[in-house]
Amino acid sequence: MSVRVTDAAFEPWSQLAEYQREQAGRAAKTGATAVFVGSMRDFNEGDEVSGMFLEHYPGMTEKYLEKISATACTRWDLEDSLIVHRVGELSPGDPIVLVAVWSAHRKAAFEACRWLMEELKAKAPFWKKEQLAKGSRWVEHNTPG
Amino acid sequence: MSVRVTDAAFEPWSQLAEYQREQAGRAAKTGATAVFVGSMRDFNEGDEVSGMFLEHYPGMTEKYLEKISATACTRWDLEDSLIVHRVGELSPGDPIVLVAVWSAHRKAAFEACRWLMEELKAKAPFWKKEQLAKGSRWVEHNTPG
Amino acid sequence: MRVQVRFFAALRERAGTPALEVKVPAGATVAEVWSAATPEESFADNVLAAKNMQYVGFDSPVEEGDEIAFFPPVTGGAG
Amino acid sequence: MRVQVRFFAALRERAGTPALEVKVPAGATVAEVWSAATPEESFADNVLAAKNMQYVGFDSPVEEGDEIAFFPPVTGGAG
Repeated sequence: MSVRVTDAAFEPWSQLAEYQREQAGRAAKTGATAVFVGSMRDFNEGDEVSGMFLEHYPGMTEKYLEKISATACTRWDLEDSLIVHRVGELSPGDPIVLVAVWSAHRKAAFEACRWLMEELKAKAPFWKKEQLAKGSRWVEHNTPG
Repeated sequence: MSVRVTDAAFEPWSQLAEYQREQAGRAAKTGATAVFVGSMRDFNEGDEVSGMFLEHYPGMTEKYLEKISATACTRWDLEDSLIVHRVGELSPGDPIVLVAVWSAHRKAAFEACRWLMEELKAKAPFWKKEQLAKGSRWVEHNTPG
Repeated sequence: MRVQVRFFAALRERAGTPALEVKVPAGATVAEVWSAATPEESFADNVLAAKNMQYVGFDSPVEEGDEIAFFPPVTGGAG
Repeated sequence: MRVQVRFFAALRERAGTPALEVKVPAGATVAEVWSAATPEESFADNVLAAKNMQYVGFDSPVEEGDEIAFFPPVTGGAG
């Protein structure tokens, strides 16, 4: 179970390859891996977005993500989970969030991955500020899942 | 929309990285990517499994996977999908199946990815033969999702 | 008329061959192709059929040159 | 007693500072910390609060040395 908040750009697929290498030997027990990657779009609410600043609450953010990861492990029979979330200055197309869940069975993997994303979006302390052609604006609410 | 049936071992994360590179420019429109990877376990129905042979129906298998990919695109608002399925001789831990779906929104991506996996397991013409300590056996049914 | 028959997985092993050609009367169904192709197997329990690579029922009519495949329940994917 | 106050995102910009210390009477609640920290803002509509990095309601009691954070609805993730 791992949680990472990073201000460096990350490539989700190489993160996953690397994480699985560290967990070598688990693959043959796992069977099912469900992954979600959310990336920065270049549009929002009808406007072109040229850049983004992502703020977080160092300490609370990690604690919250660890809490939901632990809760997912009690609600589903999971082998492991990984959450990576970007902060700082982003460009369109940059990956923002990666949620990966490993389980023996696909039902648990799918459900836990989706649940983690919804919990993350609902309450994890992150805030987005979008850069538009005419100045910047804080995003006021998340889209429902 | 791409479907690949391969008798060569594949690494799902590098397949995804490569596929996304080919589709460069789409990232900033996409927002949400949902992925499922299913790997060969070293146990099934209480027995240790040391190897597996995966048979398919060349032609029909690809047609069926293309059909469900096209159906997913009509049922959900998707940007793209990728299905990779291994055939031939496998070892425990080997990835068997990769299903990836790209969409502007996570709900569509999650739902379509899960639906594709269920349709694949229910009707795509693949058959598994497991190698056990005492001989081999055809797997008779898939686990429900 | 002649139709091409294919077997997969456990059915291929039971039939002893991956493919054969059978002769059936005009207007025959998939069920009659099954009987012609597997004279020793009276029942087709738990057998799926495809005609020209599309799933069909055993009551589906068959035409000259069709490829009729018989196979057990599928077990692809993982997880 | 003294408590540490932190602001994030739009609230940090409105407050003009990411953090400050306020004095509140013993037995004070998060709501009283809010009033002491933001004398010009009468309402806390659409403001979330955390005490020592856990979400709390505005009626939650506060103790000496607590870290009380105020922030707008969160907008993390993507998709």
